[in-house]
Amino acid sequence: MAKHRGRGVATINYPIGMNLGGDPSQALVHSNPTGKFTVTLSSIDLGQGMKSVTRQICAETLGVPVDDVYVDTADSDTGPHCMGSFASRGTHRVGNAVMAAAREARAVMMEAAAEELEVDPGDLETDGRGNIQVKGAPHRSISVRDVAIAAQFRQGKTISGRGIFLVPLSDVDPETGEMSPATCYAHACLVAEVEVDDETGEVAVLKMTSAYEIGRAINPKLVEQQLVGGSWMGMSHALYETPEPYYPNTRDGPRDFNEYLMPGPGDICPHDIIVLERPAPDGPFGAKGPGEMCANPVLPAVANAIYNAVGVRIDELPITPEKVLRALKARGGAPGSGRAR
Amino acid sequence: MSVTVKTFARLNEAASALSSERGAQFLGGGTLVMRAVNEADPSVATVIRSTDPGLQHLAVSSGRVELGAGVTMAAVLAERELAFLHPVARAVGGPAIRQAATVGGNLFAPSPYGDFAAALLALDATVMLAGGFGQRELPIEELLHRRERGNTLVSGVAFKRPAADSFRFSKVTRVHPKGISVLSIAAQLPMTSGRVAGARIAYGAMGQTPLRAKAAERALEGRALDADGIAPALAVAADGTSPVDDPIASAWWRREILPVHLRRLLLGAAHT
Amino acid sequence: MLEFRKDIFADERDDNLKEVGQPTQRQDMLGHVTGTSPYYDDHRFANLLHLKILRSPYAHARIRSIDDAAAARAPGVKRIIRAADVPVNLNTLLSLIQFGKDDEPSLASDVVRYKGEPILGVVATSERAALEALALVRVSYEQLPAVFDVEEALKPGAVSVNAVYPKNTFEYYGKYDHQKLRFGDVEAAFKQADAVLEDRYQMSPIEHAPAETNGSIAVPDTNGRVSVYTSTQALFFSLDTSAKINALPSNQLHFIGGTVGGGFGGKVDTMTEPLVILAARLTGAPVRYRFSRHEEMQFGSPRGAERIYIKDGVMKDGRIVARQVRAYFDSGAYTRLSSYAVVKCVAHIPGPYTIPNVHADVFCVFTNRTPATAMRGFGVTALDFALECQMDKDAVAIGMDPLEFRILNAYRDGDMKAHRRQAKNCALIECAQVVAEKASWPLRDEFRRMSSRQGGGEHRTGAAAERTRAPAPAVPAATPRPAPASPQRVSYERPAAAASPSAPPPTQAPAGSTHGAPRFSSVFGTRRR
Amino acid sequence: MKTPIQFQLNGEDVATFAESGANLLDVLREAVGDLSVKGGCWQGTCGTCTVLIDGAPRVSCVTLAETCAGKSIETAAGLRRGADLHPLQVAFVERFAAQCGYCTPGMLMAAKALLDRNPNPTRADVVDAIGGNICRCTGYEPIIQAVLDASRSNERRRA
Repeated sequence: MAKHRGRGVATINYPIGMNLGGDPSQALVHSNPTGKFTVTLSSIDLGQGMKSVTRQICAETLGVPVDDVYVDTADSDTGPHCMGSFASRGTHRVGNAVMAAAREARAVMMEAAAEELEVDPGDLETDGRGNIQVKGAPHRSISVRDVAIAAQFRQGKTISGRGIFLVPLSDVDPETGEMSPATCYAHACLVAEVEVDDETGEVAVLKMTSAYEIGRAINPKLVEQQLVGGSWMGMSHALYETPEPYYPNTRDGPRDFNEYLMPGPGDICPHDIIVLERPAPDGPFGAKGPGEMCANPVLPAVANAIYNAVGVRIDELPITPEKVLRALKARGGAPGSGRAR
Repeated sequence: MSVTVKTFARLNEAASALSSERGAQFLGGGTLVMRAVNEADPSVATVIRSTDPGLQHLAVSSGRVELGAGVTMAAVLAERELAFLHPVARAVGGPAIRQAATVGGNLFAPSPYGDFAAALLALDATVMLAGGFGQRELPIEELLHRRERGNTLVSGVAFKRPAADSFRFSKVTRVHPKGISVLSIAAQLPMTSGRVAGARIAYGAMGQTPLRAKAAERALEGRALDADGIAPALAVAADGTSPVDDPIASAWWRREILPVHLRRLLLGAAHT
Repeated sequence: MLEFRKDIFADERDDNLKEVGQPTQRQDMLGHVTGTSPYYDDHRFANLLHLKILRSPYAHARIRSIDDAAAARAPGVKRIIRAADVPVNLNTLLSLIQFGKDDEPSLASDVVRYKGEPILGVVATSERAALEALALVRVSYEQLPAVFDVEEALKPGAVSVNAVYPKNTFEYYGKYDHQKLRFGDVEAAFKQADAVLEDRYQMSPIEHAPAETNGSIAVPDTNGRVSVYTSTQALFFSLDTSAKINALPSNQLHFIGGTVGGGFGGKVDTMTEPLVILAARLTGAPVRYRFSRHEEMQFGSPRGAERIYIKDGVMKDGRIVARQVRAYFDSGAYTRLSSYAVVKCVAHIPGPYTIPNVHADVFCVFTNRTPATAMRGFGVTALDFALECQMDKDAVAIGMDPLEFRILNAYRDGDMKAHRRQAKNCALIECAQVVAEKASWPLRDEFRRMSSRQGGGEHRTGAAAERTRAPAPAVPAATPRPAPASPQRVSYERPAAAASPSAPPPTQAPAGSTHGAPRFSSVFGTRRR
Repeated sequence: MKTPIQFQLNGEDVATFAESGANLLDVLREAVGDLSVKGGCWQGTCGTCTVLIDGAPRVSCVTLAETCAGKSIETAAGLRRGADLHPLQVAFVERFAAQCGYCTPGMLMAAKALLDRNPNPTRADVVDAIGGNICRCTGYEPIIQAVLDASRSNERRRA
């Protein structure tokens, strides 16, 4: 038996938000009478962290601690319209809408504070710890709590804001395909190292090294969740998954998790990830969206690594051991060893 | 209507109920029958179960092993004397499934399930049947041959304890640690003066039921377990098998890799 | 496991932030680890009824007759739901943004077009009672020939899958059977290329397999409204689709969701809400419609299969001078979102590279299989697989390191893309450089020095400058540089001779193009150029 | 036909009625109201509904409810001691070992079954212990790390 190692690489980019735009999201932000804020959305958190990312964006924009913000998602009676959680649009589209709403709320908050401190709103700043102070004179400050009480009970102001973010819809030229698909793109490069068993066609992914450029990591732990989980899904797409194992023939479709193949906890590999941040001009604090693109570079990187290991090209997904073995037999076995790289 | 569940203190009562009731199924660990019940499978109108302590019977002597049909994979793993079967029991599902999956149930698990049954086939197990008219025994081959006919209630299995290090098992899966079989191979390889004497080799997922590799057994007789010695056996490894395409693997791939994994098993490079 | 390279692009960032950039704990984590996060099925209602669906056993058949009398009399059955009960029994998801024609019934009445297509529903006091009643329904089918291969489906005389699109292709701009991309002149460039490589790529369908299957619960509310607890990924998408199919004003529906057990694109299609709302209104009781795992795997829409042909023209010096793509999206029996994926795919061609001549034709094709939908990386995942495998083959063909080959062709700020917009905010090269460093993948100095910024650094300056005279599809010239010593390394000189005299593409869309996109904008008003 | 059934749930006596042939998952959720147990397949193939019965991990969707009469059942709802999180819950939080959170209760119970039996597991032990539990979000690594962390915190407490 011979096992061959090889490395493969892929570089990709990914458009943020619905192609062509035209996918709005709205947000509402308001303070309760004691200076704690609620963000109201109809957006969905399906694990990607919508609630957490918008919470941090709102806190940063308002200038208050993240603990003073709570995000309420997905009630159509209270949350304003959002196109939905797909197309890596959550952080960029919803984040921008929340930012706009938070800016509007912050303006009212600063006015109310200015009235209490008898200064011009322009002379005030937030300290991020729940206080508003005069620039250069931090001893002249008032807590957000007292501002909210004053606004509600004395000034009759509502510390609240509305926000919408819309990338206007692009036209498409039917003859040339001229269009504006997206306003920003995330980027990635991934190197996969595999081991191929030339007697069975079985492929093991031994290591992944990647870099993802995502504009701005609003929360590095949530970014890590997406990139680690997403690269696992990429490995799964590359080597295991399909509900139609004999496509285009529809027979023998899996009906359960024993028959639908995905890598188990015993099939995963170490993965070194580097994150780059080149802020998107129209992203919230420059953020793009890591959610969808992270699986994409794994598929071709694994395919190219298999070629590097045993010299066969598998151009059909998933790259099952059967396909590898058939290709190896067709070319009369694997070369001596994987090309050094 | 909801299914009827009938519980019997004694297995032979359960056996007669099983043979008399229409659409009755015996509940082992539940991994097969409860799934069918959840899916409202019309072939399961009545679920028969028994609290007979004999189902949990587990006896290991120097010469003989007896396992009640209700003994779970977890129970096998908990028995140090059955270390040679641990790789087999561990190959059945995750820990939670092993707590449920039984020796008896595995005998009826449709391909590609039934890795433990393949091991029992290699061990030349005798199957005890419970019936209204008391116990009957039959060779495991016979049970596997007629199991589709249903209404058979197994009370337990017994087999000669294999000589030390003479039993080997290998399961090929796509998913680790828990995956169902591409194929599995169980082999009992008694050696006399460095030569194989009376090998029994069984495959899982290479046919409708676990089956013997009779050609390979014959080819191994009197041979040493080295590259040259096993070559004739590998050449006929797939004889008599009838693997099918399923969501896990194609018949072609199963046939292609069977000799490879048989070689690795015979040369001692088994992986489970 | 995760490291940041804050030094790169630092000059473009203000890192003086308090909350953004912090590894703050997820707001929902406590709920997750205590098992108290409220998924749609964690809401409890007295006397909950259960909806189960009869599905077609055939990929293509005419329904002769349906006899559900026995099912209606079965124990626990409260209501049979037939196609005739569905107020608006034809819809397409993107009708919300006026893209495409209504082509999919909620319940099939005359013809079934894929194995598993819903035909009839049973509402009963338990899931089991509903399933047992379904087993009593007798349907008489006349089996019809079916087509499963995208290219077979496009041949003359092929079986017609979907009556709304009889030619088996989605209709773009009211007249085209596919989406085009035309930039420069690929044929001229192929003639001059040192190497031309063509290959075929195929991705099978992929199931989202979320831990929680699709489902929803509809509860008749006071004052005639219906509250819907749902696993949807797009609350208003599902609300408006359900309102349309049930012919209800949207404010009669109250959708509650937002905590979902995984989606990955598989919970956008609104597969359960319209019928569960109908069931609740017809019975006046709360009703749950929860996909079984088997339904989720085989009959809930997957990421559709794609077949992609790529033809590349490459110069010995490493430049890709032409890329032609022909791709077929297997939409299954109905459109759902594949029509949109096709446009997104075209927008992604030729990948993150600057290629002066690009030509693409991408088809959304109907076949007799489960309708496809969006999934993580939608419209791009399979294309990236094909493009990046092709890039590897190109590099091998001209004896160049595959990573250096990518860096050389990578798009830089200011480059003109095939869809006629200037590239900006690029970072592909930097990603490649840091990975090469981390994985000890040897890169020569000039490639380590290259940059995504305007000009792209080093010898790309001339190239990028040339390119920015938009639109300039002709192969750009580069500042000549001496060939490196290494024999198997190729020269990066760009002889002017390599410039292809291809016709510049129009900078504007034909005046008054009044199809397709305008239909979008009639809803959304403003348009971008 | 409903049959009465009694068992202990997270230390409390529970008496309820189970539909004949009902699985434990449906009884816990629909009859008893313990919603911390999630259902993923009702086929015994995803491990999402894992609970402990007399200390052993079981897939509740293929466990006949009436076989649990008189037994002691543990679910994720019982992990917490008052306001204090179980060391496994703490470790899952610290490792960000949940995204959609749907498989998390089952993962926690599969992991608890391991640590109760083997306080100092190897990585391979952890991989085997969660081998029957499908997670579609995390790629498993954070979960494996969390379980290993929890075992170390066990050690700390014993020390």
